[in-house]
Amino acid sequence: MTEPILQIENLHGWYDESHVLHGVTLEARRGETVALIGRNGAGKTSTLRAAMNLLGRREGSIRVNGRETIGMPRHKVAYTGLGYVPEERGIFASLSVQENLMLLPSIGENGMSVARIYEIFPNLRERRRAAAGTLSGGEQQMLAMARVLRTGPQLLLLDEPTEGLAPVIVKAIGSLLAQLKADGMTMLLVEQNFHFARRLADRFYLIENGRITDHFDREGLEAHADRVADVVGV
Amino acid sequence: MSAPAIDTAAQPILSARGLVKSFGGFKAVDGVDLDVAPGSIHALIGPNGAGKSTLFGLLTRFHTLSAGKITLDGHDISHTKPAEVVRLGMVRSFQISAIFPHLTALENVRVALQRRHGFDRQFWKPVASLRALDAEAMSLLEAVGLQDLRDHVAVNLSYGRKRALEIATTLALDPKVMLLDEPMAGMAAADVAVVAELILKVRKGRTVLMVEHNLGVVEDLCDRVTVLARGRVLAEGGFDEVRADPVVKEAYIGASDDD
Amino acid sequence: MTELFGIPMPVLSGQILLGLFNGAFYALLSLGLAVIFGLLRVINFAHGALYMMGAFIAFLLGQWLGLPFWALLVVAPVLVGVFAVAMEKLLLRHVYGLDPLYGLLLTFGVALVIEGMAQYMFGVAGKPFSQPQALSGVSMIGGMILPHYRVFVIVVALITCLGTWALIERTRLGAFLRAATENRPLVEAFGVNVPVLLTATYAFGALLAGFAGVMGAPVFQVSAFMGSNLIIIVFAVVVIGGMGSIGGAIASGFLLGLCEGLTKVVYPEAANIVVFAIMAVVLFFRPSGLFGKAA
Amino acid sequence: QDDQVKLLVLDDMTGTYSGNGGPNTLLAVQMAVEDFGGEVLGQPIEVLSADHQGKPDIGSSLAQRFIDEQQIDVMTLGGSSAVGLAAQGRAAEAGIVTLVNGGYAPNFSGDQCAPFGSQWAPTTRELARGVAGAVVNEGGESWYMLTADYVFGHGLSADAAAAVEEAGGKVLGETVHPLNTTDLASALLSAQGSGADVIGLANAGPDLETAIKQARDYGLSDKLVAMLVFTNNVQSLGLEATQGIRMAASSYWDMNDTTREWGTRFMERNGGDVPTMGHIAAYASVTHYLKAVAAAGTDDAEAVNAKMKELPIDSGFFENAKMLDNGRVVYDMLLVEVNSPDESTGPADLYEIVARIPGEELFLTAEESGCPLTAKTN
Amino acid sequence: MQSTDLYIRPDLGQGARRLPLQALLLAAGLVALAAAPFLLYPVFVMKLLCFALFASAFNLLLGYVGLLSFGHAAFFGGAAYVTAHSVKVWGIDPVAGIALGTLAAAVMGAAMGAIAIRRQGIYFAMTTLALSQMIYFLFLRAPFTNAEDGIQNVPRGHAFGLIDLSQTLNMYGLVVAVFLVGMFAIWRVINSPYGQVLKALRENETRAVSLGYRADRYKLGAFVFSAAIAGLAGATKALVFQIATLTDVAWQMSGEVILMSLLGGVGTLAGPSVGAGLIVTIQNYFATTGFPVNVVLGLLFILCVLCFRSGIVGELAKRARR
Ligand SMILES: Nc1ncnc2c1ncn2[C@@H]1O[C@H](COP(=O)(O)OP(=O)(O)OP(=O)(O)O)[C@@H](O)[C@H]1O
Ligand SMILES: Nc1ncnc2c1ncn2[C@@H]1O[C@H](COP(=O)(O)OP(=O)(O)OP(=O)(O)O)[C@@H](O)[C@H]1O
Ligand SMILES: CC(C)C[C@H](N)C(=O)O
Ligand SMILES: [Mg+2]
Ligand SMILES: [Mg+2]
Repeated sequence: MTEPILQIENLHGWYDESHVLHGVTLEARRGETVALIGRNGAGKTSTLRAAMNLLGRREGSIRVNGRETIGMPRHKVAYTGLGYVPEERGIFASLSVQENLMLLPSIGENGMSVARIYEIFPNLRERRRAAAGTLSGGEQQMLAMARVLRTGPQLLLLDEPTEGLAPVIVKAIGSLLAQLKADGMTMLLVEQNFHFARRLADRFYLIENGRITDHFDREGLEAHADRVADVVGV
Repeated sequence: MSAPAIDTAAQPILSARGLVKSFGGFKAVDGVDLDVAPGSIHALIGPNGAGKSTLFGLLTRFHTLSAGKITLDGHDISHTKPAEVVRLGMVRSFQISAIFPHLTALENVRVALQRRHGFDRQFWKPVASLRALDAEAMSLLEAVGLQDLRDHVAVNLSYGRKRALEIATTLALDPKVMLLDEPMAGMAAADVAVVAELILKVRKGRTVLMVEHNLGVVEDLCDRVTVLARGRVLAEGGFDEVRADPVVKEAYIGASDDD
Repeated sequence: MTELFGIPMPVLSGQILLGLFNGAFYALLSLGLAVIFGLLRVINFAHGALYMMGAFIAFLLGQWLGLPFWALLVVAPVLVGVFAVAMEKLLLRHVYGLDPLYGLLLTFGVALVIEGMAQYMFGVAGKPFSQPQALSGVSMIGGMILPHYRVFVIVVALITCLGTWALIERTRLGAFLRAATENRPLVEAFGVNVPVLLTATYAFGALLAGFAGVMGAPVFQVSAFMGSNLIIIVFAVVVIGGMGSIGGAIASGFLLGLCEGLTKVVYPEAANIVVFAIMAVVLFFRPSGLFGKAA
Repeated sequence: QDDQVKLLVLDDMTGTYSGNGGPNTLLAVQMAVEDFGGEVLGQPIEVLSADHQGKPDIGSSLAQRFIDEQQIDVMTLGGSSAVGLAAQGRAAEAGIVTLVNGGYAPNFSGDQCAPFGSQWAPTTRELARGVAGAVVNEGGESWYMLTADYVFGHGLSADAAAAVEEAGGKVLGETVHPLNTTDLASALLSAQGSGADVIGLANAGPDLETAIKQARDYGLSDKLVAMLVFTNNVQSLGLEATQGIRMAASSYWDMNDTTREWGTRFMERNGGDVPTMGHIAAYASVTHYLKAVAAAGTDDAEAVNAKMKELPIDSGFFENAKMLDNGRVVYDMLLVEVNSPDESTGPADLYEIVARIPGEELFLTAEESGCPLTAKTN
Repeated sequence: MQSTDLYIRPDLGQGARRLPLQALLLAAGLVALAAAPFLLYPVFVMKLLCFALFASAFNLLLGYVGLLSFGHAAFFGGAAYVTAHSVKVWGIDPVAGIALGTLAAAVMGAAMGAIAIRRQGIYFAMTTLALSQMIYFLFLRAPFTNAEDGIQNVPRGHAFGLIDLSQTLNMYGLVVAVFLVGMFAIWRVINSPYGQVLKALRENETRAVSLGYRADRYKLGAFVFSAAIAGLAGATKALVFQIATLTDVAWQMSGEVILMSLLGGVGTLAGPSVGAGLIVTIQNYFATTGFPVNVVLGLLFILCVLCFRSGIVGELAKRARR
């Protein structure tokens, strides 16, 4: 079995005073897609933010490609091979779409070409001179995806990538991620849209109140159907 | 659940004619006509960038019109101020949840109530006089399932809960017309159901215009659907009608498959 | 000879030149403010003090080491920059991410200290600082007096401003700055070494101020409060230009210098007020400033 | 009046005019006390000092405070007249002796004179007359004024205008500028535009220095006429920039042996700052006050003040000096010219004394002064 | 703004528990006020009270509306001028003079506010700074203020034509009365429904507007009120010191009042007064040393911003809460 590319062990996290992650432990192996599902406020976003060292305070261990990133300066973390698509897009409003795309430093060689990106997201080409802030919610989401793909990450951290997207785009992104997966990209996927997640993910972690309460793979899905149901309601 | 019959013939409570909004050269909304029947739940769907939010912005006067005319309940509001529009009974929620970060959940809702009940400019009374509003505020919080978080500072609520709180606040104004921009975005399916319930519960005596990408929700809730694309109205009608429309399929829903 | 507002043409054009000259300082300083504010979200109240510092360092180095003006024009600003680096690392650093008003207050405090110390050590009497020989001349053009030094300042300031503008609006580095301006942690998380960026930016802004200080020294006295009076006007300039915009800072800098100059001709009593009056009017009709994107 | 003399030096220690008064005034006063033997009426003389920073409000409240809390007997006043007048007001109420060394507005011994006040500094009137008339006679007939916007500036400008017209010249225009202006170039341009022969500087301290520097940038130096330049201004501007300036002064350290002896000690102790006429006046006035106390045998203001008027002022710092009933100290004024660098024999050799103007010709009499206490009663 | 605003969040539901404590402090304060003139230099205490009120007025705006005004000197000094002039030149009753000054400040506040209110945060700060600087120059040039000299030797006169204010104790009584009235007004406004709306506006203006609030009107109201109280303080000071000068309208004064609030604790009721007390004392001390007091004030500024942002009272309140 392939070595884990991301190992989170007993991770605790705080927003100034409030303690929101209470010992999260999960791992993602090279080439697999792992879904992190849970209710609102369960700690999904916080977990990803912690992985990017964007959380106020962290304890425990986060290893990427075997390198400990806790205590690593924030601007170094990405170079361990992480590509982050934040919740609520986090695109740079005042920069043009083009600038947003070109902004992030490359962190790996297998980055996607701009041409290819515009191929996948025609809207973006159309509005590439526009200030990204003026993009529609969906367009912004696409941009957020596109720009990390350009940097050539080994591991994608996706926080609700389909949120607020039209079905047609959701499908587009679905197949895009499938494609990436086929190309061997590793992904940690936070999703509310379980239908979407189930198609891509090899393994599932259930998170509740900042703890991983359950963990199973595709086959396990049926068995855990009820647990899933009461977490994300299906 | 089947919606009560709406008589679309009745004079629309909200109606727009030839709305245009251009940003620089780019026409985000390009000649949209829209009629919303009183008491109906009206869905506005369409691909991303179709102009839905912008249209909302126009209707609530947050954007200035490039061209066109809007009438709300008989009044021409093409040029009235946002605050005025609200006072005329049309309230919007935002796509990115809009709350008062450092007020508690309760206070968030109460602020809305204050204006409605004229508790907004008494600088001589003690703040305690606002207790009068707590009961109503609590019932609104319960409605969105936040009753246990009444004293939590809003900023610490997770994204999903922030949205729920925002809806509660919007409801507090007891608006005639509610404009909801993707109220379910970022909500776990469980919560989606709750909010859907909620919307059905509060629809009585109200008109709802909502942007929603979750077709399931649209199907369950909405009496009428307008499909927007590239700033124009692509199709309009009942859900099934619209869903069947090949143009809409192509532009929005995409090749249908399982589930 | 020709007249306008009953002022002989050469005098009038002389006044216009003066307006541009003052405008050059407004532009340089408001530019520095804009750059710093852009990234650090700090209104650098110490800007006037740094300007004064540039002048004083130049003055002292001139006294002690007898360095020529041209050397001072380089060395003094750099030293101010170095000071700024220390200031950023020791003080400003700690207010990032807080309400931007803290930055204003912190730098206000720093300004008080710097100017207070300067006053304590050198008194308030202006210190003489002579012009570079090469530029001390005057030429007459159609009866209009053109002091070479002032023309030189206008030109140099213009070049500096345009250079900076290009750097920020047209380069990738600039894109980093603007992005970090919006969401610093995120840019950092994407692998950009923001802390260094911040320090560099502040130092650069300060350097501009110091540079302006040295250029101002030969004309205005070198004195403890030479900056504190200037800075408020510059604030107004920045507000008029629109905080966000680099170009705005530059353009309105020169523009307002001009307006002020003309007022001095037409109605001198109003000269100190005109900039603020303009600001009031602008704010009333365009709250986000002439060149500012609506906030 | 406990017969223990407490003296307050209330001056502009850090503000605009700290250069011509300020710390060096304190030094001058201390020297006066030391030279007097450090004690009078058998008790040590206590010297206090306070900085009014050139702000009337601070000055007046400091004066009040020292009167209430320290029971001072006398205060020396320097720096902006605006402050001096406010403080003298307080002193007058409390019956405290004031020695005005650095206030040049006529009001001190004029409409706002105090019962126990004495003004040792010349007023704008003498300063203006000392120069303006002469300049006009040398052909500088049409004038343009650069005026600092406050009592002193306006006073000086008005007095100069009067003198100019008396001598047959005329004033073509005036630009009024706020105190502490860094840019006077445009004012100078307007002056030049007016076509006047002479640009009269009705300002002092920093403003004066700015004007002189910037006039040079525009090649207008030779049009300037300054009426109040202090030695510290000359030192900071340098002889190169100031050579040839003529002005009236009440005294100069290189005037006679007494002043030379004292001036040398003074400069030894402050590292070479040439004393201004304000510093000299501070030394002379305090000395005179102490003599009066000794002679009166009490520090009671009334008695001392009487003695001050009675005793001759022969310290040698002013020539033919005497004190009028309105507190005005009258003496012969010097007309001095700033040395050129090669005329100057040393860093402290700033002026050449070119003429002496008898006091009677220049100063107003107590009756003319408009001082309510001495106004003509018939 | 983030969770790092310049004010302390009201702690929920604990108000009740802290009430007795507050009542105690209040009582102590009143006793101190009564005793002060006999223990300290009365003029000093009066100055202190004027600045305490001034700082509190400023703090109302910063701490509870989230608007940092860098131009409050305009109101403080403006009112001082008006009062001084009307009492000295027109010879009206001192109390009427104070009222007139306060009114003038309110009017200036309305004018200045109408412009400044249109911007927020940092922009607002700079706008007010610039506008107040304009007012400064206006006063500098206005004939009745006689520039550098200021309006000197203002007679204190008789309050209501009866009470002779040249008697220090009477004057003191008047100042205390003014102080208490002002403080109460502020306290009431803060803890009112209106105050609650102001909080909401500070938190998220767009949302407030979308709820039907005409944001600018509420903010302007607060601004004018704050200006008026600042004026009240300035007007009273002019009588105490019998002089009104440029110092009171200069922007450094605006800076000082900010420091006072910051030092004592922004967004706390007592904080500004404590801060004012400290600053005034420091100034009082340095006035007689050669050292520029600004250096000290500057260091204090830096210290406050870096080390104890919630100010003295703020920190104590935190401790008490723990
Ligand atoms: N900025 C913040 N400050 C303090 N607490 C926060 C902050 N953001 C989130 N929290 C808290 O941390 C917990 C986890 O939040 P998180 O955003 O990780 O949940 P989530 O699983 O992403 O929810 P959602 O699906 O709604 O995005 C929640 O209880 C939330 O209240
Ligand atoms: N302020 C603006 N300036 C310029 N263009 C804008 C602005 N706001 C929106 N647009 C453009 O108008 C189009 C419609 O935007 P809008 O937000 O209305 O789309 P939408 O229908 O809400 O999409 P989504 O469902 O993704 O939210 C988009 O292409 C967007 O780029
Ligand atoms: C101190 C001197 C410059 C004169 C001072 N300005 C005054 O008003 O008297
Ligand atoms: Mg989340
Ligand atoms: Mg939208």
